[in-house]
Amino acid sequence: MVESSQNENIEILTYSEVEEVGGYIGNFDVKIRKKARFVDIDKCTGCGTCYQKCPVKVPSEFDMEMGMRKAIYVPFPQAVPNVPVIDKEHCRMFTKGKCSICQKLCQADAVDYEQKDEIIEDRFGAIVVATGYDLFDASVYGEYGGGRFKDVITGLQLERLISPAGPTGGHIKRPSDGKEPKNVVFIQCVGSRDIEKGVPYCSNVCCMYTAKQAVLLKEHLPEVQTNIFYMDIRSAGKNYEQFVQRTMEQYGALYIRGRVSKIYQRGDKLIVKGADTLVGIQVEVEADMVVLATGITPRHDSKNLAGILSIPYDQFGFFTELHPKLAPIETVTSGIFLTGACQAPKDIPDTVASASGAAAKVASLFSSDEMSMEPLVSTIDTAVCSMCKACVEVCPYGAIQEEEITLRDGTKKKQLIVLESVCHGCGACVSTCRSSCIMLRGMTDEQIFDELMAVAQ
Amino acid sequence: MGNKKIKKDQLNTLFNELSKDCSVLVPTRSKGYIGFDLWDENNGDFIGWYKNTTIPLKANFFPKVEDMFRFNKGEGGYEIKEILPEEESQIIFGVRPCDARALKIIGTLFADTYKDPYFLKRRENAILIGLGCNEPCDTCFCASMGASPGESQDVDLLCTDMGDELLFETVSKKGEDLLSNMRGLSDSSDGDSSKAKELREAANNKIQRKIDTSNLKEKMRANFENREYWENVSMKCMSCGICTYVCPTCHCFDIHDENNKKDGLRVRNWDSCKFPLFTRMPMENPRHEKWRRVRQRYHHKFEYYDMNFGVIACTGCGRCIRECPVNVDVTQIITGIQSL
Amino acid sequence: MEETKWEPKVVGFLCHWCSYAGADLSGSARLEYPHNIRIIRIPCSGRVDPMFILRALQNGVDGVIVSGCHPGDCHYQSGNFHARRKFAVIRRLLDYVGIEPERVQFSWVAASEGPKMAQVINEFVEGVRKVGPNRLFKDERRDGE
Amino acid sequence: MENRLKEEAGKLLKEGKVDYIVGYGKGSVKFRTSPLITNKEEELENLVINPFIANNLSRYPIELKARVGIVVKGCDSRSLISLIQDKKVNREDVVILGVPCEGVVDIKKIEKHIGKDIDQIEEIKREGENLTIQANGSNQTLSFKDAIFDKCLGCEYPTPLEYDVLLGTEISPKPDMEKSLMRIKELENMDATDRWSYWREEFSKCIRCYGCKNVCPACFCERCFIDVNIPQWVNTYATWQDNLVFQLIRTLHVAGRCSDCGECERACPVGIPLRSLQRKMVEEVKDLFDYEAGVDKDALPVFTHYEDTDPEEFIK
Repeated sequence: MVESSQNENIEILTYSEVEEVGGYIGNFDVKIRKKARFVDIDKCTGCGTCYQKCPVKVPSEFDMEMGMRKAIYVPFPQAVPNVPVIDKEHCRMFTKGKCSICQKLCQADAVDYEQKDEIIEDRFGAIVVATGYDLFDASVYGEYGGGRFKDVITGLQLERLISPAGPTGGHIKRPSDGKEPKNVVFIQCVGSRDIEKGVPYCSNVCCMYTAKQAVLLKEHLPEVQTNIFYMDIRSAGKNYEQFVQRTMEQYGALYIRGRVSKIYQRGDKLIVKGADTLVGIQVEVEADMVVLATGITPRHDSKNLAGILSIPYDQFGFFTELHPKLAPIETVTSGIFLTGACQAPKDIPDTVASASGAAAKVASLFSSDEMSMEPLVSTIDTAVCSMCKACVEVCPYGAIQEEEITLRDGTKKKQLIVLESVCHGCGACVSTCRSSCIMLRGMTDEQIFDELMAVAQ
Repeated sequence: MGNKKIKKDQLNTLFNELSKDCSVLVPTRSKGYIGFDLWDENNGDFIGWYKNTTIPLKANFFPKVEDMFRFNKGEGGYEIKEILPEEESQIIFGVRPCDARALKIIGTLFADTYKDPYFLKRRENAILIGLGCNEPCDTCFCASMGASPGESQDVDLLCTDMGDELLFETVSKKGEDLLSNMRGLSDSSDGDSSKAKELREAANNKIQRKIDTSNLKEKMRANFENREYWENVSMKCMSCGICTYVCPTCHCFDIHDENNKKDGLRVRNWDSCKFPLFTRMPMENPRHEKWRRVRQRYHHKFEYYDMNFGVIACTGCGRCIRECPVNVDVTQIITGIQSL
Repeated sequence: MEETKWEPKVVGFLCHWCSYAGADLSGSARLEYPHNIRIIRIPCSGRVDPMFILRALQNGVDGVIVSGCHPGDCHYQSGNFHARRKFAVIRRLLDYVGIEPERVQFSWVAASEGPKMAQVINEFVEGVRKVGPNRLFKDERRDGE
Repeated sequence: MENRLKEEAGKLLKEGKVDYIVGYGKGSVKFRTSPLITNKEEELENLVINPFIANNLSRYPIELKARVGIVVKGCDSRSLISLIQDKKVNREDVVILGVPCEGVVDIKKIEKHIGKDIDQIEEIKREGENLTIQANGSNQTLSFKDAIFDKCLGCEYPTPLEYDVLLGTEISPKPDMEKSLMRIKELENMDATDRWSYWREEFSKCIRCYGCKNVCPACFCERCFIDVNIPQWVNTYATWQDNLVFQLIRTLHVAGRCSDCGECERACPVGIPLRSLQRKMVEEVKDLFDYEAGVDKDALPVFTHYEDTDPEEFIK
């Protein structure tokens, strides 16, 4: 991130949202809302005085609400840019109208409570979508406590507990009483591969992060016993299977094949009841802490973004690639590329690979002022078009657009044109056009008609 | 030139007799619209209801689709095989005076410098037996167009409905020959002729709709550029071809090749100046706007045809008024011009 | 005229991405389907204009089959969905004017379904054979002597 | 109703809210009305509303390209809504003067019922549920229901669905589907071969005047497919096959937009029962996609949209 931010060809717009995308490959007109952060990025030196002195404490989103942050804060220590933002909902200046401690203390005079959202409109050649994922909400599982037990945490929460920059400074303490856990149960496939309560797909990354966390736990707390309830271990990556084997053999993780049916509290222990289907018995584990390997879901607003970008998404809300095998990075809208978990659950190597792929695609697109494309595109005979715009509605690519032209006599006329760089040549518009004024070059009505006459003879 | 008459109940026998030598066409409504069709005993009741056909008589001489010739690309170039109408004489009974007159009007065109073999052949082989109108329709205005509902010089024989009997009067030599060959007819008296004359006059007086054609040519020419007027009267026109296709004098056609790689057929179809494509050319369409197309139809009938052939190409049959889905009325348009 | 045994003549409009590839696959798998079909390749079943079907029937073809990708598999995302709506009404309309339903068929065949393609064509041609030559629509006048 | 119309139309012109008024005027033929399109206040005196207002006027706003005050019946309002859906008419550019309509008199039906032709009929008067017809000096009564168009018998929307001014009181629909669809049902029950010969017979009559397409409010194309000659989809050589193909394609083109206004059948000079084709498609579209044309101006047009769950049992 830091490296990217220092590249002169990269401008990072954080705390910003894409609102509208028009145009087409090479010429996307994008409207971006840069939200007001109430701190002037250019003036702020990142000294940190403001958030040290801010009197309002709020549970930290980054720490999965296990730690606290201030109302003026930097989301996480390595954030780029290292400029705080004011949380309007909690800041006293906004809730009560007085305080302004941060403003008074800021030596750079960077705090500005009057700052407004800024709209950036610019033209871009290509768009890479890397909007990531949301975590599956495990509270639907009543058998795991549905959020009632403090010591039933998610994998990401454990990640924060392990982190030296986390709420516990890297000391693994269970949330309820701060004790070091002795016996930890991991439950895999929470949400994933569950048609009833979760999603039918495999979240791809949970098997491996669970194994990794079992290893880290053991390294931090040599006394700990890890028990992992799993459905199947999916370790189909380079060296992944060896890693899982090491977790079992060197780090003593106990893998139990079976589902957990119930977790309940007994004293300060959590009793995890489940099945060991390989042995065929019911097991009961007395745990200090339970870690749920929650699955990956699409971003909650991915469908909205898909609408803005006119790219398709699947039944869950993951964006769909142009072709699952041959064009896994491209989308149906030329010039828009996918990378990372917005497309499907992906781990880091896959994400980096697809990101590199997208970057290469963009670079090759930008390497020339011209681009070659399929000759099979539609054209509209505007002289006979009656502007019913049925073609606009059936075009899956939004390739048909309205434009205004000035006629010889000075009058203005609206007409439809096909953006050749966007058209894929499917011909849906041609058969929809009732007055036959659209022609699909290379597959014209005349050509098909002649073929037909030839075969009908 | 003796006239004859026949009892109406004898008509069937007469038609049966005539059908032996040639085809006899009479009005029928068995198809769902009124048109001429081959006589058979089942459609002999037309005298009771017949006013006029929906599709005019011209269709029998200038059909909506005419095969002109076939062509074939052989070794030594194109081979052409002409297709001419069959040499078969036919008697058309029940021709209204307006339609007979219309046939004569377009006949001058088809027999002008270019003698159209298709039309002329058919015309030559046809004998028209007119049937005068005693009860003209609400939409008729033939009296204003130099004709009369009951009278005609453009048929071969003219019938008048006298109640129980039909009076046959000879008009042409062809008709005279036919009449002399018809059996089952009795001679008519002078009384019959004068009664027929009275009936005709009465019919003539029943015509309500009138237009004034005096100085019309000049008046129309003067208002050729009167865009406001033409835009106004054409506003409701839907640009369909109904008025031209049911008109007994509209005669525009389109020649088209139906080819099939090596061989093909040249055909002639009806066409209509009301269609936007009628005058479309590669670069532009001189009658792109509707009012120009509407204007064309009336100018052609009331001005150009009169200039070229000395007669207005409208006989006042009123079909266009009756069949127009939006009730564009030629009499209103002409009256409007006259009052400008 | 020489008396020859009548063989149905059918036209297939197959989409490039699925059905055409399916027909190709059935060939490379050495599966047999009747030679009665003449295939016209189109980019997508959504490209098929009802005019193609009527014009084929009018010009003496005994049957028309249109085949595209399964719903959801369209290379162009939605072509077959639009086509499906069109085909549903075309079928009902043709039936209403009295054209035997056996003469016009729609199917979904994927690129991997070589055997299905062969089977679909087989069954369709057999169906057309049963209803016999398409005499109804044939335009004798234009054919000449 | 007529006076109210004159008043409202006058107001619209005077206040400059519209450039034209499109309504019905007295026809020049007995028992017919004629479209009255005017921008002059004095001509509004000629506006009429009576049981003979057969024309569907909704096509005119497309051509006029101006702000229009338009008189519509229930069925016409659906055509207008369809045109709004098709973006041919801007809702803001029309002021809709709605006429609740109990049915339009089909003069041909009267001629048939009383066995006299139009020239003999002197007067037709509505009296309650009956019509009193004066012909050749004598009076005859006929039930109003027996005298209206078939499409009116099955009318489900007698009150316009979209209007700015309603010129009367709402009428509750009393559709008699059985009678309205009788001819279609008869055809459906025929043998396929008989159906074919039926249409063959009917389309042999066609003279290609294109009255059907030109009066149709759904046929607004600048150029009809019939005029396309590269390739020549439909031959100008009017064989019955080509006539049928023309009408079948037209039927498919207007399917989902046709609201059974019946203008095509009314215009046809040779009496081809075109409504039996169009209305059949209306029924099919309703059955297949649960869609009715011109009922909701914000609805998505049926043939440019789709559902994942559309019927496909016919696909093998």
